[in-house]
Amino acid sequence: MKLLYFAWVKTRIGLAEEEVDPPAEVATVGDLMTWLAARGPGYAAAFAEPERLRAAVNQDFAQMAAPISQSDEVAFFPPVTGG
Amino acid sequence: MKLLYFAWVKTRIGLAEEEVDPPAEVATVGDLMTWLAARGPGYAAAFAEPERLRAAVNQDFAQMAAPISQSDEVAFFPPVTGG
Amino acid sequence: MIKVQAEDFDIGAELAALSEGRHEIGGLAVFVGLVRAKVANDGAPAAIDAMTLEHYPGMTEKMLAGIEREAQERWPLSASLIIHRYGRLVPGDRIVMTACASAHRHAAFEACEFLMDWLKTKAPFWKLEEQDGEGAWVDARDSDEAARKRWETS
Amino acid sequence: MIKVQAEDFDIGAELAALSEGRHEIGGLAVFVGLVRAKVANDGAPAAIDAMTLEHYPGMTEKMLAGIEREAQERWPLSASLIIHRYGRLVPGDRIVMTACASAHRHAAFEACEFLMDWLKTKAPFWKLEEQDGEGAWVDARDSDEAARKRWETS
Repeated sequence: MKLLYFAWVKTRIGLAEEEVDPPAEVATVGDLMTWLAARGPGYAAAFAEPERLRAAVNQDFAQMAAPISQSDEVAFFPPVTGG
Repeated sequence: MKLLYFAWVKTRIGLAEEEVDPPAEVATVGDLMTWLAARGPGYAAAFAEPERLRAAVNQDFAQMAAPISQSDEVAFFPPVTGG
Repeated sequence: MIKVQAEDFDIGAELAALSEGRHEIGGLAVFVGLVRAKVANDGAPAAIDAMTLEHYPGMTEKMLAGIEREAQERWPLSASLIIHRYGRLVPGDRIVMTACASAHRHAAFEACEFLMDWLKTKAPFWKLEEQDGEGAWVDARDSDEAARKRWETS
Repeated sequence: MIKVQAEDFDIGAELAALSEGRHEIGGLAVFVGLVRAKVANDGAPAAIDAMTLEHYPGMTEKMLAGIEREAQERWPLSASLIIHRYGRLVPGDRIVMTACASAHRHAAFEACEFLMDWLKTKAPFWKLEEQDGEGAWVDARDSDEAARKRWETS
């Protein structure tokens, strides 16, 4: 599974992207956030306030309950501030 | 009194502007239109349908009842179509 | 700022001049009007070869300045611009441009549309369309008057 | 048309290209966003030296194309354009441009504002502001979300 991080999520984790292989019980975007938060202090800081985060699966916005699979591209970022 | 004509008012009258000296009883824009309409067939054609005309006194839109005086600049034209 | 001119204008250069050194300006709402090749007169579209815009020098500037002042009073604008051309124009030519800058995007949009709606019914311009060598004065449209009435305050 | 680019853009040239040879286009509503020197973060204005726009390549184009398609479905547009820059920009620089052409002026204005309101909340861009050598990620504004919600169809 390809993960991408943007803005302060990237800064806190210290990575722009990575490949991960979560266990089978990580079935949703929300599950993935919980699993990632346990990987270290940077991750814990990035995912400390889930309500301040947005996610995309395969480049479409996705809710916490959205299902994910190994071949997906999943991104985490703050609410967008372009324009 | 300086008179200006625009668009088809000008075309019908055959003049873009002229100086006139109407009698004292011509006291309003409406009076002036009636007085002008009697000056010849071109004028009669231009002022035949007063509801299709607009007037300005000293470069501000004016109603039929607006007073006029010798030193005014009065213009007659159709509804505007710019922009 | 008001400009009434026969010459064409450069949209990018006009907007750059409007916001030059004004770094508090976050956005510009702009409208650009072009000469259409076909116009609907009395419902039926007709191809035109050119049009000539006649105007009332003096009153034009007075009305446009008044419309701009009204917009400045009704919305918090940091800059505004109205350019209107006169003379002979062919399809595709630029006729008119309105631009409004505001810290508030929605205010900029509203003020820019207000300028267009008002100048359509208040600025003394008249269009003479040429078609196969014949000239015809364009009739005013009720929809333009209706658009202006939207902005009336009671 | 969608353009996501680091380079600046020429507003006049972009609009000319959009309406080139399209003589049925009578008007263009346009919005241009600029980098402001002062921004209100948590209410207090602060002077910024520069900002860097980060984005999500791939998703950006997908979202902008979707927003443009939505506008095309909701309003009778004959042409539309979204340009959004990324990378480092300084106050006064152009960031974004939306343009909509329609035979109906009000539709062009509405669609152009819709594009801006939607891209503000849907296009994956993030602003990092630089002030005295420090970088700070800009917080999303509730007012932008409220502006987008105006356009929701039930």
